[in-house]
Order: sequence, then structure tokens, then C-alpha cells
Amino acid sequence: MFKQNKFTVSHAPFWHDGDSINTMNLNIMAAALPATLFGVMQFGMAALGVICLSIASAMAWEALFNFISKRPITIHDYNAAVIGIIFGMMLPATIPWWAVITGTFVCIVVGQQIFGGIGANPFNPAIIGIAILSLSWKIFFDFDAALVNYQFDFTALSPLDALKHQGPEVVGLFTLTSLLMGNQIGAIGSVFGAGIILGGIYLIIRGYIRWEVSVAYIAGIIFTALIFNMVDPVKYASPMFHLLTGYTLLGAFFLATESSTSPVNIIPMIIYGIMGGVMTILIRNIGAYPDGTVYAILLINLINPLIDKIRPKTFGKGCNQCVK
Amino acid sequence: MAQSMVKEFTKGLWAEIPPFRLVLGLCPVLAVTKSVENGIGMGIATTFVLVCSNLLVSLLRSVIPAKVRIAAYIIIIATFVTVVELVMQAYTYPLFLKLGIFIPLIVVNCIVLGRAEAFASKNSPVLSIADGLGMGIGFTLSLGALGAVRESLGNGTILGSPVFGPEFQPFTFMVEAPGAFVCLGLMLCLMNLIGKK
Amino acid sequence: MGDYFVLAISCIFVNNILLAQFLGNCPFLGTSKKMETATGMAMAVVFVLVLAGIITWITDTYLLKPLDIEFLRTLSFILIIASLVQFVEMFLKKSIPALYAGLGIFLPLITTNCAVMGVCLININEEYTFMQSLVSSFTYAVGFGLALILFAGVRERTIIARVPKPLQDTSIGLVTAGMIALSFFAFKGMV
Amino acid sequence: MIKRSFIGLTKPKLMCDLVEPGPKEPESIPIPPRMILLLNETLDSTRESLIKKGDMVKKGERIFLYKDSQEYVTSPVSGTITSIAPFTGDFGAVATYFILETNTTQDIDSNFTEFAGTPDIVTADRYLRGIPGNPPLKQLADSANKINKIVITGVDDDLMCTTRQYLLTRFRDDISKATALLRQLTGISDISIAMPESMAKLSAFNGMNMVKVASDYVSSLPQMIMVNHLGVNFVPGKTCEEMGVCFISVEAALSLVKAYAEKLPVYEKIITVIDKKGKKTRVSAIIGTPIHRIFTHIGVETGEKDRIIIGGPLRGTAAYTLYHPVQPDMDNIIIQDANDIPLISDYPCINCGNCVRICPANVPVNILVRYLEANLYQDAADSYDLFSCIECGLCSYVCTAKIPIFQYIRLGKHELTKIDSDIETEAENV
Amino acid sequence: MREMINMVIVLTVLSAFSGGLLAAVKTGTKEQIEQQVLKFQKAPAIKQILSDVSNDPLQDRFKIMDNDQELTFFVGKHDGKPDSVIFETSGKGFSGDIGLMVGINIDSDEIIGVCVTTHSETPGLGSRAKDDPKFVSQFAGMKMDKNLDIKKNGGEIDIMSGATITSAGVSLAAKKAQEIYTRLKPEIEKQTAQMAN
Ligand SMILES: Cc1cc2nc3c(=O)[nH]c(=O)nc-3n(C[C@H](O)[C@H](O)[C@@H](O)COP(=O)(O)O)c2cc1C
Ligand SMILES: Cc1cc2nc3c(=O)[nH]c(=O)nc-3n(C[C@H](O)[C@H](O)[C@H](O)COP(=O)(O)O)c2cc1C
Ligand SMILES: Cc1cc2nc3c(=O)[nH]c(=O)nc-3n(C[C@H](O)[C@H](O)[C@H](O)COP(=O)(O)O)c2cc1C
Ligand SMILES: Cc1cc2nc3c(=O)[nH]c(=O)nc-3n(C[C@H](O)[C@H](O)[C@H](O)CO)c2cc1C
Ligand code: SF4
Ligand code: SF4
Ligand code: SF4
Ligand code: SF4
Ligand code: FES
Repeated sequence: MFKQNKFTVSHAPFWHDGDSINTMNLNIMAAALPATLFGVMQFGMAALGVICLSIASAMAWEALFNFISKRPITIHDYNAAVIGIIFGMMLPATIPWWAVITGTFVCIVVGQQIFGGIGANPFNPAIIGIAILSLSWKIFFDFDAALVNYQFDFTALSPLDALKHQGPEVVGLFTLTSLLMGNQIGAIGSVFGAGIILGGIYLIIRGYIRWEVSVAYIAGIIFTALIFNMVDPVKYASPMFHLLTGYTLLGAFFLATESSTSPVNIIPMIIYGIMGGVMTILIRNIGAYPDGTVYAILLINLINPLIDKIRPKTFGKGCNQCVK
Repeated sequence: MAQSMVKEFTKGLWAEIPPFRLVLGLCPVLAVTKSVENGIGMGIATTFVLVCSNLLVSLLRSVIPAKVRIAAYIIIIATFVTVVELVMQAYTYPLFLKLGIFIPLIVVNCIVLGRAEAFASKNSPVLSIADGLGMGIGFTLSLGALGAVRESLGNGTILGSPVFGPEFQPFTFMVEAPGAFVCLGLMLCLMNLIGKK
Repeated sequence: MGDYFVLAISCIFVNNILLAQFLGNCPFLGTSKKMETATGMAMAVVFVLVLAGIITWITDTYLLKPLDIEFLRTLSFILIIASLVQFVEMFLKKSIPALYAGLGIFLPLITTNCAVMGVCLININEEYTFMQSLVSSFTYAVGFGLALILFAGVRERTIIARVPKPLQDTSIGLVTAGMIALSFFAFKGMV
Repeated sequence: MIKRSFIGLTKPKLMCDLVEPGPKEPESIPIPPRMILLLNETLDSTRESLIKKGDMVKKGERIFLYKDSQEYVTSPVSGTITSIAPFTGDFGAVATYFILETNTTQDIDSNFTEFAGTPDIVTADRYLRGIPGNPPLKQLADSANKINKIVITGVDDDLMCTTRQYLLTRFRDDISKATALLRQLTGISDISIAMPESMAKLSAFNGMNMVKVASDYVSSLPQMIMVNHLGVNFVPGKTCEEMGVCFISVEAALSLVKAYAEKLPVYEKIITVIDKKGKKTRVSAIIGTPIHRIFTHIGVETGEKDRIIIGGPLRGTAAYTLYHPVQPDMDNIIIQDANDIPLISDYPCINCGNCVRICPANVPVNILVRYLEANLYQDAADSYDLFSCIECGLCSYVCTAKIPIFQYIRLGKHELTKIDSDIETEAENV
Repeated sequence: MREMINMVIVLTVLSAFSGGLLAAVKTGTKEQIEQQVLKFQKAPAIKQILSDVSNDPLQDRFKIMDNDQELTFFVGKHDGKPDSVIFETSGKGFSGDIGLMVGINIDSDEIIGVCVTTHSETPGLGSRAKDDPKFVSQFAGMKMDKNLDIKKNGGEIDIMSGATITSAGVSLAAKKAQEIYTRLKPEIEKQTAQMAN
């Protein structure tokens, strides 16, 4: 007779490929860093403050809601931090502190926690936050007014607002390289196009976002903008201008790709992405808002459950020996 | 008698307060609660129709044949709705404009027909009035409360006067369409929380 | 033609009957928990709304207005709708039982549905012509169906998520509906 | 411990191990003094059992619990029953175990001997159930199953496992005998042999129906072989036998040949034991041997919180005691170090889609798992293809949220089958 | 049969009662309603535009059929001389039509002022059209030949920042007024001449 060890008993499979929500979220934050750091350099300490406050308050709201609803505290999965940083990236550096805190409350509690937390949100929480905030306090999102006290050595006009107000002759004020390299005014994390693309490609390679969505989204943007531009170049700006301004690139790599609100099957991903791009340009060119990304993504989030029903034939479907 | 009257009256104020307990008649609740004034105005209009139709239905309950009872109720309700419509147009015109199409729509408010069918057609006129009044006041209170939340946050005022001081930047979302849904949803959650105790 | 197209876009998206006009919310919340009921309700509404829109428009234009008894509008419209629903129900039961089986349970619900009555009143208030009323009735109904089906798609998922207890069911349904209304802001200003 | 590869854009295929060239002969484990027999029938304390503590059984004797029992287990040695008790398996399935004290003198039950000259499926089913490899004799003998194809599988249906491949290489010259015997037993002429592609060149198999199976993970699962190689339609919710195909492991086929040759049931089971460092040792042990005997014999260490996996890492089961007995279908034992055990989590699905894209059966796992989690099994089966799952385990393997998806799936199927059979028994009782 | 008759009688009596009641209420409120419409919708706008008139424009009004639309013109007098008219047009706004009162001086063909009557624009954004003096005052003094479109569309009007669509809607309504006025000028002059006393 010998001492019997206690063994670990559980169900198969006994292996796991090592992926986890934590690593995923840490990677997303890493991918968001280049664009964010650039924004901090461009807009100064105020921008750093907004980003930090956004992350911190997002985590605090999640912890608070976990506590109140008597559920395990889940901030260690960094999901709230990801929402916080992405939300912060979409804010102007000059937004007041209380608006940031209110915004993260909307993102975390209204956008996600009340639906049951991570994975249960039907809409991208960060987008919900931005949509509701910009709807309520439009002045903070008027980047021209918001950043009026800054001195820049480039055209200090928000490209999309200028486009909406003055028409495409303003496009000439911006060169594509300067837009790509962040020489524009806008939200903290949205101005540095090259950084966002870098982060996006990193996430695609790591397999945390699907290239199908990003590519389809960008294709939708370029395609629609090109049609408008060809029909009336005097009235509508060029595709590349649309691609490099506003939240477009953030949308393509960080917003539309959010996992719980985007499809998992390939064909739906492509429909989803293209719809997003098309709607963005439609809103910009014939709709009410200078930047259509936010509402376009809300719309594709909305159709996601329906289009994701398009999926490959399941094993054994379509035979005629029905069991039931 | 007095006791049961009190009972019928008070159940509409809490235990069965519409629209929170009976989730019906949502459209006016969402549409007219941009401000306290609109909410209460709508509530009073609905209360008037509720009480009058309850009374008439109850009086006629032995006369109306079962087969045409719904048709009869609809005629009765529609009549009082039109009366309210005309009276409001004549004496509270600005409110009439704000409530717009939702005044004639009281006619399809499930609560009104629901009370006629479920209560007034089976009870005495006195009890029916108590029931209608209770439900109506409950409805008015709900609309007023929702209006208060939405108006104060979304416009910074209650009944038109500022409540948060001049620094306050209104949270406009609350008075927009989406805010109506979200706000009602969260208030329902609050009611559920309180109701559990 | 172009005008009708603009009217249609406006009724389906921009002024969506559920999400912008707040009409028809009871069936919106009541029949959106399952995709099948949502599609059933959507079809029933299209069916009834078009009929009701036409008949009430004719009544108003050729009966109430000439006789100067517009104050009877509410009364006559609701009676028309109520009896129309009865007739449709009886007709379907006898002639197209298959369709009746699909739509049947939703028909009575429609009588007390603001959407039908509301659209009939809107047609009159906006002083639409016959064709405009027809287009608006149909497209408002399509907008209703679209919103309902999209909502059902989302709701099928939220309903099995770990929603905190006090928020379950109608409460979270309303919040979701609010977010759908928010996403329909995308269409603002387009017509 | 497995590390996620840096590039996650395309998930690499999991490759099955191939048997090492020129494999060593297995080490023989001595007959232990006490062994444990498992019988797949519930012990009913209200009924008088045929077999009692203290009874003697002969080698090869069939042990029935009750007079009307359909299930039996044959004793691998002659010995004395010292204990009879219930044994709880997966999902609360209750079986019965017997502890057998090995006798010094070995008596042999020769009931089978007189039938061994003329092989037929009914007597095979009556005497040879539970020989190594666990041939599906019951299903073959059941005339309700319209089986028209037999596949002898020389491929292992999980990662790391190589026992069947070993037997196929080691006894390849006996395969034709096995085919002939099966043909004689069942009258089915369509018999093929599934083997790894790499082995298909061997001349020993000339003239046989060969199914050449790729060595990536799911290709070797019975359902995949059926669909990809045999052209049989997969029907959700049915077993392979119900679809007309019977899979027999190469060991089972060989055991049948041996039993008919020796005119006695056989009990030496070949097992591949893989220790924490991945070292493989092949052993031959008598069915019923507690596995700790194997471990001590070949010097394998097990520690606190380690995991003992019976079968492979993706589809196996975990044993909770070192007294777990060797079973007829126990091809592999893997010891997993406590530090290598991945944690599962209580997170809900985050809809990353990894599972959906890896599932060989195209099951919408991301939605399915939500329904299973909410205990909505019927909806899961009706709308989200629960029964199309072929139980490969890959979805759990790649799940970002570390949800025990596979466990939910098995539980869901189990619950639904239970409900179905409950309804049936109720209907019978009425 | 008895039941059948009973049904018909009950419904008929109900309908008759309803019709009678409504007709009575309708007649009772008719005057009042017309007054209210003028008072709340038109009066404030008219007052604002014509602050210094010597008459009550609500009283001095006439109607002209323009195509199949009936337009009401309110006349303003200075020192007893009818020199200005006010009428309402509408333009497409951010959500629904915007009603605009436009006052025009008949002698100089200049716009005296404009004022938004009805709208359903977003509070705080489009709604500023109603009370942002900077915006609406731009129209005052404009001649009939000026392009009243917003600058983006080649006109002369500065938009309210953040509410381009509302601005464009108001401009559109003003342009419509220009167009109607120019077309109906002879008729208008004829009518106003009659009002001189
Ligand atoms: C599931 C199961 C668990 C057992 N656990 C133990 C145990 O922990 N300790 C023990 O002494 N016997 C245990 N037994 C009983 C042993 O099987 C029995 O005493 C005997 O076979 C021990 O064999 P050994 O002589 O090889 O140690 C267990 C039996 C079964 C079926
Ligand atoms: C969570 C939170 C929400 C707030 N919401 C608002 C708001 O909606 N509008 C507002 O003007 N101030 C809001 N405040 C800020 C204060 O009410 C107060 O207006 C502010 O401290 C005054 O600062 P200021 O005058 O520098 O803007 C909020 C503060 C907090 C902490
Ligand atoms: C909630 C919300 C309400 C809006 N309401 C109006 C409105 O009433 N009138 C309007 O012209 N634009 C409205 N807009 C549209 C935006 O302000 C839009 O950007 C603007 O019309 C065009 O931009 P600009 O005026 O800054 O050029 C609204 C936008 C939002 C988000
Ligand atoms: C590229 C990328 C972007 C993401 N963006 C968001 C986001 O905007 N909002 C959010 O809540 N989660 C976001 N996530 C986080 C992740 O999807 C989250 O852990 C769960 O999906 C919760 O919904 C993102 C993930 C990825 C890969
Ligand atoms: S016939 Fe039956 S088992 Fe086969 S695919 Fe269709 S539903 Fe499934
Ligand atoms: S997996 Fe297939 S071959 Fe194996 S037992 Fe089940 S049905 Fe039979
Ligand atoms: S176990 Fe998972 S991956 Fe494998 S078939 Fe079943 S659902 Fe698909
Ligand atoms: S792998 Fe896990 S988390 Fe990802 S979709 Fe599948 S079940 Fe959900
Ligand atoms: S109140 Fe509008 S549908 Fe019920």
C-alpha cells in the first residue's frame, strides 16, 4: 500500500494552444501604442492625461460594476484597459476630465457590463461611448475649436470638418504624406496613420484581428469614395484623403475588428467590412456628420448577427436520413 | 367598499404601475418624456380617457353583448380620446403640438383597452373609477419621473427651470430617441431591483 | 419617381417608425426574442399596414373631408383598422391557411399597435397624395420589419448572455433598442 | 507546455506522431496479485446478484451480475472475487467493478473452445467481448444494424498515440488472416484497412483495400475516414455503425485471430505509456491490471496534481486513481506534469472565431457554446448543429477564452440522449 | 335573433351618442382652436418681425390661393399705411420641416426679418436657428435679388457652426419666400391696398 497522489481530473482536451484573453488584450494595447505615443508627442501632456484617465477610469468602472453586481472582479483581463485606451484614442486632447469619466462609464457599464460583460456586448463599447459623448457634447469634438490654443507647423484645420464646411478645395492644403505622418489635427490616437497601420499589421500577423475585415473595410472606403470622386471631383474628396483622415484607419484596424461584434466566418467578414467602408463614405458625402466612422461601425455591428448566419455547410447537413 | 376602493386605487400606484410592471403602452412613454411637462400632460390626458371609459364601460357592462364588446369599447374610448384631443387643442395648444400624434394614439394604448376589458367590464362603476384613476395616476407618475430624469440630465432643467447651475453642460443624449430607450431600460432595472426587496 | 425613392428612404431609414418615431414598440419588444416570431410579425405588419393605409386615406379624403367631419378621424380609423384585422384574419383562415398559420397569432396584436394607426394619421397629417400614402405605408412597414429583424438578430444573442438579473429581458431589450436607434442616426441628414 | 506561435494568422496543423522505425518489443507486465474488472452495468442493491464476494472464477469465465443481464465481463485470470462495488465514470455513468484476488493455480474456462473451430458472429459475441482492442462484436451481431463496410484501423485517433500503428507494422503479415476471419464471421466482404500514408507502400498489404490516411490530426478520426475515403454520408447524431460502417482497431482484429487460433479468449493488451518528458514505452499488460503496476514496473513517476490521461491529449479521459484498471480499449496512457496543465476559465465566448475556423465539421461553435452554457441543449441541437460535432476537441484547444467547449458538447449530447432514452423507457412503461 | 338586434341597437346607440358628443365638443371648441393656432404658432414670430406696427397683424390678414395651396398673409401697418406682409414658408431641416415666417417690406422689396415657427431640430444644435440672433438677422435687409443660399452653396448666408443642415433648411425656406413673393406681388399689392384706411 502506498500513498495515493491526488491527480488532476478534468475533461478533454488536455492541451491548449496557449492563447488567452490577457495576452490578446496586452497585444492590442501594444499595437495601439505607436499611434497613442505620437498623439501624446503632438498634443502634449494633456493628451497623456486623457489617455491615462481613460484607461484608469475604465478599469475603475468595471471593478465597481463587478463589485455592485457581486461578480468576480475582472479587470486583470485588461479588457477594460483596452476599451479605455481605444476610447481615449478617439478623444481630443482638450476634453475635460469629467467628460472622459462619463464617457468611460458609458463604454464600460452601458456598452458592455450590463449585457453581461466581456463578449456579450452587441456593439463596440468604445464606439458606444464616443457616439453618445459626441452626440451630447458636440463642442468637444469640434477639433478646430478644441485645439485652437495649440501652435502647429502644419495646416491646423481638421481635414474632415474643413471638407464638410468648405468643400474639396481644402483637400489641396493637405498632402497625403503629411496626413500619413500625423501632420493633421484630430483625436489623440487617430492622427498618426502610419502608426495605426503598423499596429494593425502587427495584430493581423499575431492573429488577433482578421485581415479580411480590415482589408474589406479599406476596400469599401476606397471603392465608394472613388465612385463619388469620379462622378463629381469638385464636390467629393479623393479616396486616399478619406482613408487618411478622421477615424478611418482606427475603424479599419481597431474598431470594426473588435471580436464580439464582428463576424467569425469569412464571407460575412467581407460583407461586414465592405458595408462599413461604404457607409462611412456615404455618411461623409451625403449624410449629416463630417466623420461617418462611428455610426457606420454601429450599423455593421447591428447587422453582424444576421450576416454571420452565412456560414459553410455543416458536416452532414443536407443528407436525407434525418434523425429527428 | 371603501377598503376595496383604496385597494384598487393604490395597486396602480405601485404593485401594477404601468408601464413598468405591465410592459405595454411603451410608445407614448418613450415619445413624450423629453420633459416633465409633456410627460405629465400626456399622463393626465390618458387618465381622463381611462377614467371616463372605465366608468362608461362599467355602467354599460350588462347592456353590451359579449360579441361586440371590443367594438363597443373601442367606440367609447375613441370618443373620449377625441374629446381630449379637441379640448387640448383649444386650451393647451403648445402642449397639444408637442404631444402631436400621440394624443389620438391613446386610442390604441393597450392600458386603456386592457383596463376596460380586464376590470371595468366586470366591476361596479365606483371600483372602475378607482381603478382607472389609480392606473392613470400611476402612469402619469411614471411619465413624470422618466421626464424628470431625461429633462434634468438632457436639458439641465426640470419644468423649464435650471437645476444644476450654469456650469452644467446638458447630456443631450438623454432627450434624443436612443436616450429614451436606454433611460427607460435602466429605470426598469431600478424598479426590478427595488421590487425584489 | 425620384421623390418616391426619397420618401421610401426617409420612411425606412431616416424616420424609421420604431426608432425615430416611437411607434409600435410593444410588438417590437414582444416579438423580437426569436427570429421566427420577428419575421412573422414583420410580414403581418407589412400586410395590414398597406391595406389600412390605403383604406383610411380613401375614407379621409372622400368621406371625412367632404363632409367636414374630420373630428371623427380617430374614431373611424380605429374602427377601420380593427375590422380590417378581423377580416384579414377570417380571409386568411379560410383561403390561405398556410399563411394564416404563420401570421395568425400576430394579427390580433396589430389592432392595438400604434404603428398602424400612427402611419395612417401621419399620411393624413403630412397631406400625402394617394401614391405617397401607399409608398409611405409600405416603406414604413418595411422599416418596421427591418428594425424588428435586426433587433431579433441582436437579441437572440443577448438573451443567452450573462445579463445581470435585474436587467434581464425587457430592461436590457430596451437598452439594446436604444443602441439600435443610435446606430440609425447614421442615416440622419441623408434625405 | 504548448506556446502559442508568434504568427497567429494561420494556425498550423497539428500532426499526429508516427510510429518510430523498428519499434522495440513491448515490455511484459507480470500478472498482478489483485486486479480490477469493470462491468458496464449498474449495481442494484435491491436485487440478488449471481456473483458474490468470495466466489471463484476461472480464466475466461463470463461474469454476469443478474440472470437477465445482457452485459458481461470475462475474467482474465482465475481468482477469487473479494469485492463488488459501484464505479462512477464520465457524466455520472455508473458501472460495477470487481476486485479479483489472483489464484496461484490457473483454471481455464473452456466453454469457447468447442465453438472456436467454426467462427460465427453470435458465439464470438457471446464469449469474446472485451478482448484487447474491444471489437464491436455486439454491434456486428445485432442484425438491426445494416453494416456493410468494415474498416480495420491501423491509425490512432489522437495526437501522440502510436499503439495501433505499432501493431500494424509489427503484425502486418497477420492482417490478411484478420481480414479473412472477419469476412468469415460477418459475411461482409467490403473490408478495408486504414493506415498512415507513409506506410501504404509496404508490400504486405498488396491486394487489400487500403485507406491511406494523412497524418494531420483530424484525418484519422472515424467520421473523417468515412466521409473522405469511403464516400459515406455523415448523419448527425448517428454512430458510424448506424451509418453502415464498422471500425475495428487493428488490435481487436488481431486478438480475434489469436483467440480463434488458441481457442481461448486472450487478455494481453498493448499499451503505449508516455511519461512527462515525452518518452514512449510500450508494454503488454493483462486486462484488469491496475495502472500503478505498469508505472512501477517501467519506472514512471507520477506526482501530486499530475494528470493521467487515458487516450490522447485531445479526446482522452483523465483517470483519478492509480488503481484504474487496464481496459480493452486503453491504447495509450500519457502522464502530464502538473505544471503543463492548461487552465480552463469561466469566461464567456468572446467571439474570436478561432473555434469556428478550425472545426473540421463546420459547427458554429461560437454560438453553440452559448446555448450549451445556458443549458439550452435542444436549441443547440436543433439550430446550431450539436450533433454534427465529431468530437475532435480542436475547438477547446484553440479557444481564446479557454472555455471547456468540448466538455459542454459532450455533456449536451449526453443530456439529450438521456432525455431521449428516458422518453423511450417511459413510453415502454406505459 | 334577439341577440343580433341587441348588438345592432347597442352599437348604433353608442355611435350616435359618440357622434353627437363629438359634434358638440367640436362646435364648442372651434373658435378657440383657431385663436390658439394663430396665437401660439404665428403670433410670436409676427410680433418679433414686426415689433413696431400700429395695427394687429393677426387681425389684418388675407388669403391667396397659390396653385392649390392657400397662403395666409399678415399685414403690418406703419402709421396706418400697410407697408409690409408676413407669410410662412418651409424648408427641409435636419429632422423634418422647418417653418419660417418671412416679413417683407412691400415698398422696398427688402426682407424685414425672418423667424422660425415650427421645427423639430436637435436641441442645442439646429434649435439655435430659432433663437440665435446672429443667424436669423442675416436675412434682414436682403433684397429680392440676393441669393439667400448658404455660402457653401454659393449664397450669402453664414451657417451656424455645427448645424449646416438646419441653416440650409432655413435658407431654403427664405428663398422660397422670395420666389413666392416675387410671383404673387401684384396680387399682394392689390390686397394690401384694400386694407389701407
Ligand atoms: C476506482 C478504484 C479505486 C481504488 N482506490 C484504492 C486506493 O486508493 N487504495 C487502495 O489501497 N486500494 C484502492 N482500490 C482497490 C484496489 O484495486 C485493490 O485494493 C487492489 O486491487 C489493490 O491492488 P494492489 O495490490 O495492486 O495495490 C481501488 C479500486 C478501484 C476500482
Ligand atoms: C461623473 C461626472 C459627470 C459629470 N457630468 C457633467 C456634465 O454632464 N456636464 C457638466 O457640465 N459637468 C459635469 N461634471 C462636472 C461637474 O458637474 C462640474 O460641472 C465641473 O466640475 C465644473 O468644472 P468646469 O467649470 O471647469 O467645467 C461631471 C463630473 C463628474 C465627476
Ligand atoms: C445628435 C445630433 C444632432 C444633430 N442635430 C442637428 C441639427 O439639428 N441640425 C443640423 O443642422 N445638424 C445636426 N447635426 C448634424 C451635425 O451637427 C453635422 O455635423 C452638421 O450638420 C454638419 O456639420 P457642420 O455644421 O459642423 O458643418 C446633429 C448631429 C448629431 C450627432
Ligand atoms: C483589434 C482589436 C480591437 C479591439 N477593440 C475593442 C474595442 O474597441 N472595444 C472593446 O470593448 N474591445 C475591443 N477589443 C477587445 C476584445 O475584443 C475584447 O477583449 C472582447 O472582444 C470583449 O468584447 C478589441 C480587440 C481587438 C483585437
Ligand atoms: S436530413 Fe436530417 S439529419 Fe440530415 S442534414 Fe437534414 S436535418 Fe440533418
Ligand atoms: S466513433 Fe464511430 S466507430 Fe467509434 S464507436 Fe463511435 S460510431 Fe463507432
Ligand atoms: S469538437 Fe469542436 S472542433 Fe471538433 S468537431 Fe466538435 S465542435 Fe468541431
Ligand atoms: S474560440 Fe472560444 S472564445 Fe473564440 S469564438 Fe470559439 S468559443 Fe468563443
Ligand atoms: S404603445 Fe405603441 S405599440 Fe404599444
